[in-house]
Amino acid sequence: MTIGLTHYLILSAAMFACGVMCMMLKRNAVGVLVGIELLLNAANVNFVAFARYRTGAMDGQIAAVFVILLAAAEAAIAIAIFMNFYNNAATIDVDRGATLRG
Amino acid sequence: MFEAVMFYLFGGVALVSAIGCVASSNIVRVACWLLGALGGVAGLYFLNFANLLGAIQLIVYAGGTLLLIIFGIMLTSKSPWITYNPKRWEVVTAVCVGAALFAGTAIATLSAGLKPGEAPMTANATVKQIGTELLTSYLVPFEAASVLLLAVLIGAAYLARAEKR
Amino acid sequence: MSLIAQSPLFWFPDGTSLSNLGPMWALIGTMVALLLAPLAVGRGARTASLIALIGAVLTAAACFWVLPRVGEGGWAGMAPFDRAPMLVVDNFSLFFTLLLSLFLSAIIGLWIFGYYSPAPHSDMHRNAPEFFVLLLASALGMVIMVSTSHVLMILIAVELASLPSYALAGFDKRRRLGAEASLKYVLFGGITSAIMIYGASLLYGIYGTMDLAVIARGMASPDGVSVLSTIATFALMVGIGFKISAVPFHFWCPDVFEGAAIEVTTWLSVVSKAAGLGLLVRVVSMLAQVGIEPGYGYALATGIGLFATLTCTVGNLSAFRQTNIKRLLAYSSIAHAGYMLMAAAILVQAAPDAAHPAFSALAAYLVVYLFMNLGAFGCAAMVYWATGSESIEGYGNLGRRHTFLAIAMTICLVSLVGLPPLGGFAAKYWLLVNVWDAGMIWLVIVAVLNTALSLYYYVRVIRQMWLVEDDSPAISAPAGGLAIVGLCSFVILWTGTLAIGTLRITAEDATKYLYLGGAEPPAARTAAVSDAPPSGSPGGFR
Amino acid sequence: MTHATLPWVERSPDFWSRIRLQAQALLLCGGGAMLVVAVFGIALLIQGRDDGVVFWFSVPAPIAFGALLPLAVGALIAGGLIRRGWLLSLIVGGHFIAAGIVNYLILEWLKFDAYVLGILLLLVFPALGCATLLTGFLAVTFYRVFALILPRAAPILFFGGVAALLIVVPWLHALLFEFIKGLMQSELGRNEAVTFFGGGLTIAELSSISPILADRWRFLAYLLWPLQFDVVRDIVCLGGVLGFINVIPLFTIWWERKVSGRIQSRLGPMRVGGWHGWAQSFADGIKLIFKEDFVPPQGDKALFRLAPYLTFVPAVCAFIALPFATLWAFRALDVALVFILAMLGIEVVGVIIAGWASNNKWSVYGSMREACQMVSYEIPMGMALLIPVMTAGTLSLTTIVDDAHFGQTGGFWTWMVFRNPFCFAAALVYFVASLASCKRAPFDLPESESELVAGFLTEYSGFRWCLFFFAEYAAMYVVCGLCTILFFGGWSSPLPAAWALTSDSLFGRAANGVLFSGPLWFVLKSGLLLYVQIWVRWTLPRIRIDQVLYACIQVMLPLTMVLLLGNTFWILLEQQGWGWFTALTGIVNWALAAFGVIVFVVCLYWIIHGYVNNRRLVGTLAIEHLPGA
Repeated sequence: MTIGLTHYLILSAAMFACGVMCMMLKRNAVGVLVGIELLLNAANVNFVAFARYRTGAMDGQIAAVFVILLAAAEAAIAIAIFMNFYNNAATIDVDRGATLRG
Repeated sequence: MFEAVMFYLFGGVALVSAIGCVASSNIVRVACWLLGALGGVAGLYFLNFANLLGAIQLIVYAGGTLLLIIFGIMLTSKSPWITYNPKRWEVVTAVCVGAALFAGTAIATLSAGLKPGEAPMTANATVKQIGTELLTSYLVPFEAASVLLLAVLIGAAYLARAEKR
Repeated sequence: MSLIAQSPLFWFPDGTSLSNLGPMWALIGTMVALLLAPLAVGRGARTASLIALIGAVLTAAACFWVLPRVGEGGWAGMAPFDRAPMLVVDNFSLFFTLLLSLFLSAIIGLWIFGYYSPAPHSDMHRNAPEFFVLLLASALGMVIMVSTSHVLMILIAVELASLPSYALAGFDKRRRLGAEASLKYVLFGGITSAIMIYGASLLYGIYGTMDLAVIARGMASPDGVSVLSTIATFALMVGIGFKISAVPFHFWCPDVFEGAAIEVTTWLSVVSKAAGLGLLVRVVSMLAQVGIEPGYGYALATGIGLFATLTCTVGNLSAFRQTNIKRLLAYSSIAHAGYMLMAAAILVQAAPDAAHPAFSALAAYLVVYLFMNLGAFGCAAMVYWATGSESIEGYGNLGRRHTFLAIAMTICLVSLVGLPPLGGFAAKYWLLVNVWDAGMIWLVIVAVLNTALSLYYYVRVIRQMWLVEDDSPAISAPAGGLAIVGLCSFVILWTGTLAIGTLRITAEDATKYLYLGGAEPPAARTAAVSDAPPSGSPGGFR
Repeated sequence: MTHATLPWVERSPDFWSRIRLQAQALLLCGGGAMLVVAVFGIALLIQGRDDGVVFWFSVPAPIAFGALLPLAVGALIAGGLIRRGWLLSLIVGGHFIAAGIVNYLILEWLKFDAYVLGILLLLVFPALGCATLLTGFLAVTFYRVFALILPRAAPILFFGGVAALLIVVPWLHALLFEFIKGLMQSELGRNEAVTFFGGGLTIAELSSISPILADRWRFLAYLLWPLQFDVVRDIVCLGGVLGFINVIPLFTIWWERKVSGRIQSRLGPMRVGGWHGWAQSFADGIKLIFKEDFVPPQGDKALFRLAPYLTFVPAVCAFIALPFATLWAFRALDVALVFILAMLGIEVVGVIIAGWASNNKWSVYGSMREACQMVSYEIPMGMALLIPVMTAGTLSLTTIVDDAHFGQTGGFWTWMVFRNPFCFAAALVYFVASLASCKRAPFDLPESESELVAGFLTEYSGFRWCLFFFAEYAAMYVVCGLCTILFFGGWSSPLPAAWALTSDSLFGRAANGVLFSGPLWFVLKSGLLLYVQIWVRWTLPRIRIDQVLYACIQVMLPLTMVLLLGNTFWILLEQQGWGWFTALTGIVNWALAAFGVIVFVVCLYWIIHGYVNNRRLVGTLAIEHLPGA
């Protein structure tokens, strides 16, 4: 019953797979963004678990702090862009964004 | 023992919520499931001696980013039900890809045989330690991140600002 | 300063380190000036563009100022105490920074000429301070990309380069195409950077550090490479592949190029690739320098070679049926990314010493590519300002309507094909010779075949300009813009003929001393380090 | 509403007296039976141990009874003597069987002493049951007397009980848990974990510490034994937290209605419960629970049901990290402040989801406003809180109050709010921002009744509506508590802790706990701030949403930035240890403290003056003959 590094890595792999599936199955741009957030969380679980079990140093936690920051920044700009697109096209269905082709 | 219980609890919450994100077709529910996933992961941080990180996850991710996402959903939907039911072949493809990714990463992880390090962390990372690291070893990324935030602030504010037409 | 120094928990970089980051300070200072200027003198577009231009020129000047401080064979970094350097300033990074800042000045010049052209003003002109802040922020991100060897810094730099670019792509809020371009850009970018971050987390776990030099040493050690570390490396490469729009991470590229304003397109077409390649070269050469296991090295080289093949072939084939000049140039830039990736492929098998000729070949190629693309996009921009059209049809009989523009465009396009006696040929030839020497003959064959393929669609544009009858009226172009494209054409001609030697020497100089993590810090730095207390010492802060 | 829906209205007095007789009989019989069992238990206690008897009584007997009961009832039904009761007998029998199995597990698995278990089963529980049932019998018999006494005694009992709880529970906590913790750290507790939950003390070891525990009173050891587990402590504390969260809204809502009534020259609730309508909130709660449980048919039903919990649970979680006194915290996290802010932030998600799931235009408007307002005001709020954190150098809420060097225990002039001008300004900024973050007036845009028909609450009714209010008042208390801890000295009294009695006797410690620090002070100060929130709500008009956002982004945000910078430089100068600056700090400190005292005294004077001279309500609407007026 001892919880080790592997448990966390398997969990993070599962969350990673969920994030990828989420991105594949959603047509709403926000859904894709949620998939990205899941991926980043999976990465953060990795960082924290490695920091605890393997390096024993603070690096992993700090990297996770930065990843959270990057995620927030990315979400902010993405939501702004979605709103901009919505103002122009009245939808954020990714498939409708097909004016640009070729 | 306690740790195992808590791991399965928080990990289970995170995983079930992640699967919920994938499975629900309504985008608002997806956002709600994301809240569960974020909370579960925050719990895992608390379990892994990363108290400050867990609190940051809750305040920035769950309290800020998620709110932004919900806000975005509300502002970009004219009708309240923005649902999408994927077609069957899409579901099959996605599940196959997901399963392959999971299996691949998991097998690679298991076969890599990562051993615990010589000095695993045994105590909570205090706020002071993390602050010290941020202002010494990680000063440069810290400052670069501040520039990033400034740029994002300006970009997002500009794009989202209502234009007087 | 003395107040801060009294607290042992603070690390404050010494003056040498700080001044070595001159170009970055110039960029950040310009951003701040741009943000503060509206408070003092109002949101004038002219003021903003002037400030931005001065900032870009200052950045370039700062590169020359820092260059002698780095010194022979040295590097300078931002390394607190005894930790790995977060930022590395060496000849290589200064060379890229210089390229970037020159290009930045040219883009700002293009913006200014667009502002004074008869074409109607867009959001980009009305909101100049925001536009330039975003442009400079993405430039700063790219500068950091080429001057770091730390995984965390790479992540932040890639995001810093990308996020403002997403906003720039959709900067014109009333154009649906721009909005759509930025939507696609942000989604692709978000996905690839998330995968990259996941890969970074795995790399950190496997090798216990985020310093690339140590990771490379770890990979070189026995049993250092596992399936997991391969996955992690690949995931990290996904993010870089996105920046250089390597196939299959290129989907954003044509759409964004078409949807964004032409100044932004020009910016993204060159610097995004240049910075990505600079980063890739640094990563790959670090692996190469510590003597990676031959089998793995061979596999990695073949893998990158395959990506290069795929990239240039897909790019060229897709360019065939394009009717929009920006889209055509987008696919052309994908194809060129493929050629440049070949240099990265041979670097894996490079000699342990850093001064591999592939570095200089790549650097020379980038210089020439910068001028070719700037010239081609500049011509396209001027045609767009005059006619409001971006389609190839609009180039009918350009030779009569504006002879100088048509000549410049022809030179740039021929150089993009890679025909003698132009710079494009010289650079490509040199690159392919190196690939041949490294024994990857199949890559040379691929490159030559692709050059032949690409001839078709470039010639289509040239034919449209010179051979197609069109009675559209003559067009006018701003003199400054013409000066820029004229300069570009001249440089292309010059580097292809008289200045081949100069190009080569410059490129070799630029890449002679590359920080690979093995070198000791210069004496000045070591002295500064010894003064500072060690990290984590019990602090007296409150 | 017709009489048909209220059947009891038509019952005759005869019927009610019959019911009363039956109840009396049932209660008396039950109580008597329990009494007999308890007497049997006493006999067992006096007679000495007999494991066999206890075992037979606690394991086979209940199981056999549980198995036989349904059979017997079945036989009676088959014989036609009774018609119903089959299901009931199954349930009751199942309970008996389960009780037998649990007893067996307690005896075998936890290795409990059969004798002690017997005392528990045969003496303690029956005695408790007997007392309850006989009290019930007395209540039913003498209900006229109780009806006279209860309304007058109840408020005193209620508030006195709460106050007593706040003194007694910390004491019990300190005495029992600290005692056990001491044992755990001594030689005695250095064992391997003895059970699933950890813990290092066995019954035998516990019994060995005192001759009293070793012999006849050994069951005391069994009562002490569970206290060594963190889980038990957590459950006790969680019970306390939940109880407190239940009490806060009940009390505050009543208080708010009284205050608003007085401010508007009326009386507020006066009838329910007798004394100034003190039980009005209870009555409202009961009413709400029985209201129709409405879910909008076009809305997202699952999210509609989920939203109140998404709001309520974070508000409860905030109490996890909120300390009431030095040792009186559920978890003394080192990142308590960030955690509490995070919980206040997550609470908003529930509100937004509520507005969304209601499928109502006004609700969505309300939740959008909430999102805007929260996201904006979190920034000045967090930055204002950073100022005391910087001054103290820690995020841990207990350390901020209790630290020997920079804590706030040295009298009211050492409270953070009086430290320097920046802290003083930060306290004001924080208070305003906290009003906004709790969506309290004048920032109650999300639920503005006049324009949005209660905003996100429009579609809610009954228990779910109730939960939102619990969450809101809990959040109000949390922000006031944070303000108290960070700016107003937390649980320390205005007197310096150095003046505390040095005696270590029980009396001395009790006096110190009440006079110089303790949860009572904390609750008092937070309650005072809560009163200010209510006062502000009924004084200021609601402002527009654009004014709300303007105030945040263009006024408060720059202001907090200036304060943050100023405070930084103040601290840096303080660290230099220059004489003139120390003197300046002292002067500023005393000036601010004097100002605070003057404000407090003036307010007090106003209150007393108003109470003495202006007791009667004024104007044509005043009704002077109502009780309490």
